[in-house]
Amino acid sequence: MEYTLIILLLPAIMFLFLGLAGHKLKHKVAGLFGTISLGLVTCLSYFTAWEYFTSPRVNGVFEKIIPFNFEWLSFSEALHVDIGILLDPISVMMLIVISTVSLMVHIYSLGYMHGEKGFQRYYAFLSLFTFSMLGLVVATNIFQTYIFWELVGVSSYLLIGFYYTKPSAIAASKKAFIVTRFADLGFLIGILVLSFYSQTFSFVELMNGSSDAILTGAATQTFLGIGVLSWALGLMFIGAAGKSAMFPLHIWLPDAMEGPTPVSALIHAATMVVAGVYLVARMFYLYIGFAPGVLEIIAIVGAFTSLFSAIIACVQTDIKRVLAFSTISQIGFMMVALGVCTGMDSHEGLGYMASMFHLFTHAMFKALLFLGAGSIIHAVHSNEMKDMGGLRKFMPITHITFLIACLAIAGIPPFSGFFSKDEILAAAFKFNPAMGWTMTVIAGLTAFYMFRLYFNIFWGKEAKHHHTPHESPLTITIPLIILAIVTIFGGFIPFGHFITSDGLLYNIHLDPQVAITSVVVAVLSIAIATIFYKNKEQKIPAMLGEKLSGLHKAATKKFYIDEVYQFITHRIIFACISTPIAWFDRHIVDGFMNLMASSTQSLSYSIRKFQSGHVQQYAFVFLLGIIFIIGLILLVI
Amino acid sequence: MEIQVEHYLIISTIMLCAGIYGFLVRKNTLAMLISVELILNAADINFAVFNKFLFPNQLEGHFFTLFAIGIVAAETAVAIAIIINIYRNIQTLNVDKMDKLKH
Amino acid sequence: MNLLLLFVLIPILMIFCLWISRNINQVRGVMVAGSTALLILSGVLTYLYLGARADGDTAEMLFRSDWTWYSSLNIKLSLGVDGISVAMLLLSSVIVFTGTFASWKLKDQTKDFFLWFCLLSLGVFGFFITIDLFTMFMFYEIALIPMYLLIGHWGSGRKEYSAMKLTLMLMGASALLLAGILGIYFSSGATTMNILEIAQLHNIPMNAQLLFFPLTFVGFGVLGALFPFHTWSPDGHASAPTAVSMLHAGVLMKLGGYGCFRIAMYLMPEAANELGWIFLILTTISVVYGAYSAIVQTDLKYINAYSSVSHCGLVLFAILMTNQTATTGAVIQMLSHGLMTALFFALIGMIYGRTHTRDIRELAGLMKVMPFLSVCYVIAGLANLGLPGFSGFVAEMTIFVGSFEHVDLFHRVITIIATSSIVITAVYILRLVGRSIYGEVKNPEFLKLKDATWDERVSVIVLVISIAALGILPLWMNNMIGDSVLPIVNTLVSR
Amino acid sequence: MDITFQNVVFLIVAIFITVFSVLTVTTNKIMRSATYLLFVLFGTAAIYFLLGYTFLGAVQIMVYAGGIIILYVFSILLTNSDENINTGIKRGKILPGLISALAGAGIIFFIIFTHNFMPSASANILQEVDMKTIGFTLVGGGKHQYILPFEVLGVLLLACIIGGVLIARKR
Repeated sequence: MEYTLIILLLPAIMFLFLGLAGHKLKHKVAGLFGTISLGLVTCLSYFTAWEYFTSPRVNGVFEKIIPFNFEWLSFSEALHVDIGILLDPISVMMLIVISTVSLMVHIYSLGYMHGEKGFQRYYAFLSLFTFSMLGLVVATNIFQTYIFWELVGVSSYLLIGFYYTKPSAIAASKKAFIVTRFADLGFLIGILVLSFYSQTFSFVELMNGSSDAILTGAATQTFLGIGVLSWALGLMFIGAAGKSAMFPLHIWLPDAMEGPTPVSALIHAATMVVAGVYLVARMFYLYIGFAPGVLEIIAIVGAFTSLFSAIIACVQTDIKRVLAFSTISQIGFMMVALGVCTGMDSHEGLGYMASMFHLFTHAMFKALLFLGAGSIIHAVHSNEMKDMGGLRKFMPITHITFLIACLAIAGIPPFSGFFSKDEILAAAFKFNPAMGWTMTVIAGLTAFYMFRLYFNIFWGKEAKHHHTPHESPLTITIPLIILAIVTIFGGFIPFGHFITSDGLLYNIHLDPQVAITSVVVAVLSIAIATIFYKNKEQKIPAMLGEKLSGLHKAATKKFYIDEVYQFITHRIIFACISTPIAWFDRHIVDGFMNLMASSTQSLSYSIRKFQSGHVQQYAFVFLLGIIFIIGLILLVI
Repeated sequence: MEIQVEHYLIISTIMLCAGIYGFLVRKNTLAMLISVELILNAADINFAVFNKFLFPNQLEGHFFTLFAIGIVAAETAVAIAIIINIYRNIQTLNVDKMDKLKH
Repeated sequence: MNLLLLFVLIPILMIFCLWISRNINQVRGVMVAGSTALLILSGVLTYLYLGARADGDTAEMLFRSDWTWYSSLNIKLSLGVDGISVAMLLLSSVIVFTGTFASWKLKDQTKDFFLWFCLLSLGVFGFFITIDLFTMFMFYEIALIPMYLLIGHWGSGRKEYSAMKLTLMLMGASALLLAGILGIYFSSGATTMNILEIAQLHNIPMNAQLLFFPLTFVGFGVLGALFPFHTWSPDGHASAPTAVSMLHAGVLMKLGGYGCFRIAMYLMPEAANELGWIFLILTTISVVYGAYSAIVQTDLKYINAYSSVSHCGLVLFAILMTNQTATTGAVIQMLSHGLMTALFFALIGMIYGRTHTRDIRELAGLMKVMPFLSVCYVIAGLANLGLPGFSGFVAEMTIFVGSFEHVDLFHRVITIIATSSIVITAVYILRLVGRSIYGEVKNPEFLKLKDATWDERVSVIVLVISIAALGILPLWMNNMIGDSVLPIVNTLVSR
Repeated sequence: MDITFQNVVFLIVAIFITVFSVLTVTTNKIMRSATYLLFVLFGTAAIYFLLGYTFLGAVQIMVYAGGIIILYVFSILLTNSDENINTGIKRGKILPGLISALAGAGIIFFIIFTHNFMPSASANILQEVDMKTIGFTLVGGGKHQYILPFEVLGVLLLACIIGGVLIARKR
């Protein structure tokens, strides 16, 4: 399956081509170049998936295939960084997700970004992102993951800051990069610690049991009372949390909505932000085997983040931000699913499958939601709910597809979200009923805020528009329709046949109790949302907002997390560390050097006084000298 | 008691020290030069005295004094020329103010 | 005739040709011809070196030859290179080449400028090709003197102050160095100044080592911006003209790391092991401290200078780790930092030449007016913060992985502290890029400015390509350096 | 000390020289200073006469008293200004001057009185040196003869004259 190399190389070449020669091309040509090459990549990805999943299982599991691998950099005999392609069920699944969403976004952008300055640059960056994301998921070793991890970070930075003259976009891009970079530091240290003990970067060597002996030995060693492997994996989770916007590193994601909407759909909803989940899934074997404690932390962080951002999502008015918080919440679901696993086999590791399943369906319906939101923004030129309302008449296709996505995320059967979410809830209940109920409540909240969004956009009071909103062009609606279809039918994919924690075949069966509970909760939430927001006058929410003004205000301000960060970075790091250090450097260290110079100088000045130019003084000193010497001679003799 | 070497030497020493004192304390350059004459004279006397008392059959001290007088004349001529020149330029003979070269 | 001798002869020839050249075109012609010749020469050298290694020549130094030039002390012009020197020569010739183009438009006494510039490069090249302590020291001094004139005359801002400060501090360092070198020479009982032979002899007594190792290390460390002797660097770089900043930060600062490794640690391994931890702490401070200082600077050159302190600190940090991986990383970091910082200074010089300010509070929206320079600036920034695909990533990762492989917990803990600098680096780079490159143009004067001219493009593109090449295909360089650091590291580990 | 003519003359000359030496350097008026110097020079000539070096005394009077003092007087008059005429002595300088002068005197006196001079037996103070001897010695080319220093002195004087003229002439 060497052709998979093309999947990786094509976007890279396209990036270089569009980046270097793009400004000489016409907009349309550049866009078509990008889209066609990505179409090719998508076809190859599907072909790969087909070939991979139809190949015979060995011992009941799909084999890990490394069709291509070369040594890129060598640190020592054991530690060398390879760049290669590792095909296993989750990476193949990710190939499909990435290429599909990316293709949709490429097509969509042809219409959405039409006439923008820097159109070629946009496509170049998209190609760069696609390349890095693909490189990330097919990584054969953890260091390759890290390399592409950084690259997706930078492509995200570049794309968020696409409108580089807009101060908010600049700030957002900077924030996104720095927060994730901070998290990456954790990831890097995690890699260092892990590789120090395991003496290998390779996933295959880490996972196939050959390193177990070493790792078991390492697991007994502790640092500050915690096992070194728990440190390593915990630090890696910090990296994952940064990319996947887990609390408290989530602050960059809502701001990242400053980028073009298709970018938000691709990077900040469907692919890059789930890289953290992917990473944990990738290292799942190690988490389960050597650091189950870390998994519990992951579950708790995931659940908290999920709840937290769901609450915030209920009060935001910028539609993209609502979606952003919803994304954070959904990623929280995936993290919870991974965290609640207690073993490798299909039942204890149900969450693993559920998480990957949800990753897949979520990528589709969230991309759909974002692209739909983009279509709406394209029509009304605003992100704010108050500028919308009653759009269902003007934008039927957008309306229907958006509704489908809302139903999916709310967990209404038979849409895809229902199935994946149900598996997660089942896993959570199995782990701990409290966790299960929490997640169910969050699922209800999800349904509520999504329908709040939906009603505010498409129903309710019509806002005054400069010109009548109209349905978007075909380049925009076609991706919407395609994604809607996937969203409708995606749930029926027998996911357990492809991906499970132990690789063995597993038939998904719905737990009726969990399913009914979640559907009931979802329907109730939708009903509440309908009552609240469908009418033109939204009296109840206004009243509730007044009653709970404290909570409401805190939620609107995103619980002041941004302010805390602002305080830490500006007041503490800038004002209390950097400025004093810079001052210290200029005045103490440099001052010391200057002091040495100036004291030498003043010493010279004081010595220079002897050379006063006054003859009499010289004569006096001279005489004294002679008298002294003669006196000395006389004394000696 | 005969007049001995020492007596002459006492005179020349007093002269020398007066010259030294004058050289160190006078402000006027010419006055300093005059003090220098005293010093040189003291030396001259010593030459003559040593020659006379210690080596009466030779004339080294005598001639040394002779040449010294000649050289002093030359020195004085040049020094005065310089001093006058300085005076023309800075309108003073105060030695404390002659420190332009320092800067 | 030794091929290496050409590295000294070509600059001498260039100086002579510059001296007799009559107008600016001849000067430029000489410079381009000479620097291109040097670039080609270093390429050829690399090729021959790799060829010889591939043929199984395992001598520590290749292309050896000796000429005695001061027989009573047995001082020789001993030539010889290993992978580290070859890498450094490659770096130097790239920077001399690009520096020539970066100062293409220099108006003021062009001929004299390039004369001194050639003398500077003569010193640098000479330092890297020789392995005789005294001759190395001599070339080091040759490289220092022109620096004073170049900064003092062609600089900007507080140039006299900076030139004086830089020269005095480096001269002070070289005094320590001279003491150290003489100490090595006399206490080793050798009758030669040849590094290899002294290392072979290895009989410097421990108490002498404990005295002379700090002298030598600090002597070179000042040049490598070791905390707290780094303060010449911000002032010096800020005032120096473009090409000089490039050559200075790009190459001359590498002399420090190179010397620390090749002379101080190689010849006095016991003391290096004994006292290493002190310097390790100092370098860790350099790394973190430089990065933090850079956050609040407002002058582009100061930001870059502090960033250099941080990155050069990493070089010294890594060589003190005394293992092959980290040391290889240190050498790659030297290369990488040399190229990146040269690129930075070149771009800053070009931007300053147009806007006449380096204050990031006044610059804004440069992307609109000079897209080429701005894009390259962003690339340089991303390379600096260690983006994969550029050399900085390779270097830093090699250093971190190597350092973390150290068995001692102390070393691993300070590695983690040093690692944190990559976040801070991101902060100041992005702050800088966000403020000055992105955004709307604030000053209407800037709208009239033109983008880069062809000569500037040559300089910038060559550097960007070098950085990317090293970042994308690092393995050959990694192997070349890794083989060469091995003998030295073995000396350090076994003793 | 016996009161011989010699001794009396010597005593007078000694007191004369001592007094005027001191006066030369202590008087405030430069003109007086020059005059006192003249007296000192005369005293010195008298010493030469006492020693029997009459030629030397004559030269002393001619060159010093006749030539150099005149030079001084002229230059004093040339540089005539209030500040220069009344060149007071700076207070701060007196102490170092006195110290070094007295210390010097102390040391010299110490040496004079502790050193045992051994006057030659054939020393006869009254014996004059005749002019013929002086003339032959001065321009003779043999041993203990001084033609060469004489010529050199001549050249030196020439150089000084030229130099003096060059320096002092108005530009």
